Amino acid sequence: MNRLAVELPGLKMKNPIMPASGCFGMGKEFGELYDLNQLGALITKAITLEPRFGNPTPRVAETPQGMLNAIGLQNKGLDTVCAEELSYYESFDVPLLANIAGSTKEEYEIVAQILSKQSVVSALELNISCPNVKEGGITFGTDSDIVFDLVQSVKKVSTVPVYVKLSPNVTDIVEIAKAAEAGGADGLTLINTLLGMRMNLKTRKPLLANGTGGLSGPAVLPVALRCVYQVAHATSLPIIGIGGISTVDDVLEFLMAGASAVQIGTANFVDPYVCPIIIDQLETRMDELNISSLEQLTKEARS
Amino acid sequence: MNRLAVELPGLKMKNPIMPASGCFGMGKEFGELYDLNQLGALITKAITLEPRFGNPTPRVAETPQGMLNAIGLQNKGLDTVCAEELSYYESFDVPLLANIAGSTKEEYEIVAQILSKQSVVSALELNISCPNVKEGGITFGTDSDIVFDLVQSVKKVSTVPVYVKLSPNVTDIVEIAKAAEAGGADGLTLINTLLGMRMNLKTRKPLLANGTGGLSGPAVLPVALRCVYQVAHATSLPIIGIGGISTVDDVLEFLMAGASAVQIGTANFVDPYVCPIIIDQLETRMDELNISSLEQLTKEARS
Amino acid sequence: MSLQCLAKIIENQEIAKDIFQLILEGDFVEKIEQPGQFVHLLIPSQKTFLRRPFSLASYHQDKNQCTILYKILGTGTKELAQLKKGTSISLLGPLGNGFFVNPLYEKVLLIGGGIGIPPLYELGKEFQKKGTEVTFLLGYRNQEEVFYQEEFAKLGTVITYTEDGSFGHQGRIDAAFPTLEKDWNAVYSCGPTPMLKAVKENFSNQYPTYLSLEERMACGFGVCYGCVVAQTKKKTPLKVCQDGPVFLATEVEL
Amino acid sequence: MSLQCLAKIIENQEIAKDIFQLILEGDFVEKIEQPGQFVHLLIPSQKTFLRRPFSLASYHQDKNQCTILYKILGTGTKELAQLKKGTSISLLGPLGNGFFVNPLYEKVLLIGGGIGIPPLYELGKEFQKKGTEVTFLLGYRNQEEVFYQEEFAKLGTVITYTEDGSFGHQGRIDAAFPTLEKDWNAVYSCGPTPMLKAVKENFSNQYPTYLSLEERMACGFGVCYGCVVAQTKKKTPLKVCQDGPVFLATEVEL
Ligand SMILES: Cc1cc2nc3c(=O)[nH]c(=O)nc-3n(C[C@H](O)[C@H](O)[C@H](O)COP(=O)(O)OP(=O)(O)OC[C@H]3O[C@@H](n4cnc5c(N)ncnc54)[C@H](O)[C@@H]3O)c2cc1C
Ligand SMILES: Cc1cc2nc3c(=O)[nH]c(=O)nc-3n(C[C@H](O)[C@H](O)[C@H](O)COP(=O)(O)OP(=O)(O)OC[C@H]3O[C@@H](n4cnc5c(N)ncnc54)[C@H](O)[C@@H]3O)c2cc1C
Ligand SMILES: Cc1cc2nc3c(=O)[nH]c(=O)nc-3n(C[C@H](O)[C@H](O)[C@H](O)COP(=O)(O)O)c2cc1C
Ligand SMILES: Cc1cc2nc3c(=O)[nH]c(=O)nc-3n(C[C@H](O)[C@H](O)[C@H](O)COP(=O)(O)O)c2cc1C
Ligand code: FES
Ligand code: FES
Repeated sequence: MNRLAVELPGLKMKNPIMPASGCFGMGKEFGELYDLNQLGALITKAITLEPRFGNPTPRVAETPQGMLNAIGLQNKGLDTVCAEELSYYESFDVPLLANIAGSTKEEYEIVAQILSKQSVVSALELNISCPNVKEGGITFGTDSDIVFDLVQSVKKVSTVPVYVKLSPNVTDIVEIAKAAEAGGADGLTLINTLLGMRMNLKTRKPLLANGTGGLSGPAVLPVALRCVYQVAHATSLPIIGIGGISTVDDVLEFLMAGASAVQIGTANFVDPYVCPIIIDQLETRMDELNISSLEQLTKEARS
Repeated sequence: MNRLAVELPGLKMKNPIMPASGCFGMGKEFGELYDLNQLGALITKAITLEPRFGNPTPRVAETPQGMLNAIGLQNKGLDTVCAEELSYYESFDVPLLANIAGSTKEEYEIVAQILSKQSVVSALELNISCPNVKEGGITFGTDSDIVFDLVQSVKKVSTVPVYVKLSPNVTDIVEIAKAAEAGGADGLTLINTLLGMRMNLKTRKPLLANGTGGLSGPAVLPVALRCVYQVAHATSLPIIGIGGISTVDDVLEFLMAGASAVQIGTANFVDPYVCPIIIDQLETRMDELNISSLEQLTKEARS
Repeated sequence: MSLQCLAKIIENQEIAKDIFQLILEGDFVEKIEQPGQFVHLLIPSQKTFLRRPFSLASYHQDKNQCTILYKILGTGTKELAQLKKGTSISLLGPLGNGFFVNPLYEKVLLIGGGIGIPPLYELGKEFQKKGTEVTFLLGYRNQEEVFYQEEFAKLGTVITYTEDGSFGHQGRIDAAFPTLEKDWNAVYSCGPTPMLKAVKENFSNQYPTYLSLEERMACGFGVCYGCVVAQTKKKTPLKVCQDGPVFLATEVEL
Repeated sequence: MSLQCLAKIIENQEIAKDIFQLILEGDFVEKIEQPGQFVHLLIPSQKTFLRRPFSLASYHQDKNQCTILYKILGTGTKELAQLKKGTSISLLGPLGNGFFVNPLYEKVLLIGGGIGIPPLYELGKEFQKKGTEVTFLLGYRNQEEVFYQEEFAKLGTVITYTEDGSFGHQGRIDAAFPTLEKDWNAVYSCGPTPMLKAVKENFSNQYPTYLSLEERMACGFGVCYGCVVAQTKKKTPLKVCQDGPVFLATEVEL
């Protein structure tokens, strides 16, 4: 028996570690650094219907144990991604989560419909929580009626399981999670970035060209854990935990809070090998903490 | 002319630095370390009508560049505070902000009424954003109708200016800020702590006895700056900025985002002398950045 | 004089499994008043943020030096163990109220468990100076973690227990309670809370019993209200860092 | 071979006001292919989080060493300047696509401003090895910040400007443009964006003109999309860290 294996809708993972969308490009750069077959699952950068340039630079800024980004969903658009980028993932024997975004419900529907037909795509992750675009993005993710409606619509046209990625920038994340559950979501990913800002001391204006940006990295870990814990105790959907993970202990904290698997984002920028390193350390740490299996750990946390 | 001086309703400050409520006890311990007359203003720990024991321990936990606390408003109650603690502040020639909390509107009103009559109290700070108490606290601060009503009621009975301290744990902080403004607030303090959690790897349960706690320290600085900036551009109330400040540059970032003064909390636990050190460094740093006066800096930021 | 200073690391060495002896030098040593006081160290690492509290195991005011014994338990202590001799570390202290060394006492019992043992060393030294007869009852997990046996032996009678029996008597410390003499002037204890509870239960209605408590701390000097303990029959909690860490057992609820 | 390694600090010394020469040793040096590539350093400090990018000013593949010249501008560079010789630092690299040293070129112009000057040093060395005639046009803020004058003088003609005239000619670099010869095979430049704009405007329709760009970076190897620049007449942006940092001036919009 594989003590590290976890199974989520559409994602049969040999371990609970996958990269986070937007922090792993379209996989190729990491594929040159290590064998991606080591990972529990793979993920795409957000895909939108049309190509997007994204925001002007500066797009990134440093913060204490964290960073801000305002990339603004730069991507080549659905057609080019399908034609040029998805085939890369076929060489790996690992499930693939396709992260999708849009400015309108119709856009989400089209992208979901087409991507879910691609044989390499195991499941979709609806990004309704991007704080860096003027239309759609986070505004979809902060109103429970819109979330319910959007998830229901996307579910109708999708042939693979649908995960909904939630924003922590809300008064009550449980309410939003329940709306996604009611809409038919197969799982939840939480959290996306917190809305933040830095000022440029010389210009006295916001440092990012976009003004605000999304905060990620270790700084947000306690907020992410709280969101996972709250939602794990209020819904029965499987949860992919994310936010600030950079060590094997962080991973275990998320599973103890109720997550079934985790994503690692910003930590890849500090150490590109962080995912395989953590995977490598998992079993030893489980032994030290008397954890028999990870699926069992999540089950206990949610019982 | 004093380039550091700032004037806010009820608070004529020789510099913009004051400690944050709950991170400065009732002043005495710091008074033994340095002359409190150096500070721009003083502040009390939250005062409630009845004495409060607070939450069980562990009440604090460490996070990356931050900490969680779930003190739960421990204090001796209005009567004892007035009888035993307020007189200490009389020995200083510095304005005093009294931080008050309650479980019901009536409690806020009584505490506000009595405290605003104490000659040593220059202004009140309504804590409607404490995430660590079951009743009142944050639930008051996340609904704009309740905020409006509460502020209006407290204003009616207060004879000194009233600052409202807002929670960042909301979907739209501008909406809450506007409600406080409409209710008659004289100023805003933002932010209180973000709701967070840590797990105990050994017990597999939340580390804090209270489960969740409030996140503070450098980790939250970008969120706090964003809140200040958003509110500064949407209301005309003076803002006391707070959240993660630990250096002189952090202070200037808050003023550039639109704050008129700042509070320093968690940083006092790492370096108890942080406030006088920053005050000492302000003028040199202003020269380096060609800042003529701090009031001017805020004015530019909000114009 | 400032409560905060840079203390110089004179020695930082492993003396038993995961247990280190750290010798620090600085003017703060002058200000130490009692055994049982502690210092709050800022460990210079990207992985930690708050200070960490450690009891004084001994001090030499003529040399401006003090000794701390610590166990690697988590991130901060792991990073502390990396620090090299000669480097300096930010120290807040001395903090708290320690053990009162009553010169009238003739015979005292000092009970320590695990990494709660260190402050009893200086306490034993102070009592020895006063001519008091000292008995140490010390409990360790196992032989590998045993430390300072010789040092304690110089100060009085030492009775040692290990949980697995690999050194001294086998068992938890409370197994010894019925076997002890009964003529103590006072009992002093530091260690894990279950042990302190047993000590309180067994001794506090016969002898003045002093306990040194541990709580997770942020500030360490009484301003954050993080480290409280309930007072017997009173509503306001006490602060471990400022009112303690040493309390009369009958004064606090464990 | 891993893209990440520990590089040993052989030297870390101030060579002009706030400008440091850092010599690093490690196997990564073998993998360097072109002048203009950069490395991404993880500065071990509580005050920084992300890595910091620095161009290679020169490298000696026989010695496994390379040199970086950096200026103290903010928190990270201030902390970097504290690091002692003998310590190691986590390095990602070599990264990016640098300057192509065309062996057919007979005469090239290298224009550098401020802390953009360093990569032109190795570029000049490579051209010298090919027998190409090199002219350096270098701009500094003032005499205090002037560095590497002697080193550059060994490689070719050096024309120097300072903004305040305290060294060499007085003025900004573009003041020199009308006075220069006109028979370059190519022009290479690195420095602040306003300078690069002037270089592009003045030279790019006469000569192949290569610019090394700077952008705030997170990952440094093409996965975060943080460091983009717009492509001329194309919709998809280019990544400075992966597609550059060196671009043909006509290819990018500044
Ligand atoms: C008054 C006092 C005196 C102490 N004296 C000693 C001593 O002499 N020798 C020694 O080895 N230890 C002593 N301790 C315990 C020591 O402070 C902790 O072991 C240490 O803080 C653990 O830090 P860490 O980073 O390794 O652990 P982590 O678990 O990584 O620390 C995370 C956080 O939890 C806190 N924490 C974790 N365990 C404890 C604990 N048991 N008590 C208090 N806070 C804790 C840390 O301070 C930190 O804020 C004392 C504690 C107190 C309160
Ligand atoms: C490809 C490339 C090559 C470079 N080569 C050199 C070199 O050889 N010598 C040298 O001195 N500098 C070089 N720089 C600039 C150098 O990276 C910055 O000066 C440095 O990162 C500033 O860090 P700091 O912590 O001191 O400043 P801070 O302002 O405290 O840094 C905060 C954040 O802003 C980023 N940042 C700040 N200024 C810049 C800048 N000008 N460019 C990019 N990011 C910035 C930092 O990386 C960091 O993420 C290069 C930059 C790039 C992109
Ligand atoms: C540079 C960058 C780009 C991101 N792009 C996306 C994206 O395209 N889609 C998405 O759902 N989340 C995106 N995110 C959010 C991350 O997936 C993740 O939710 C967040 O960074 C928190 O995790 P971390 O702290 O491990 O980075 C991005 C984050 C960063 C830092
Ligand atoms: C231990 C602790 C106790 C606090 N108690 C109070 C309080 O009584 N009233 C209040 O309004 N805020 C309280 N706060 C919140 C702080 O005043 C402040 O809003 C928050 O910590 C963010 O600022 P910082 O990052 O500078 O600490 C407390 C914070 C901490 C860490
Ligand atoms: S640790 Fe802050 S009051 Fe004791
Ligand atoms: S810095 Fe990440 S893509 Fe260039």
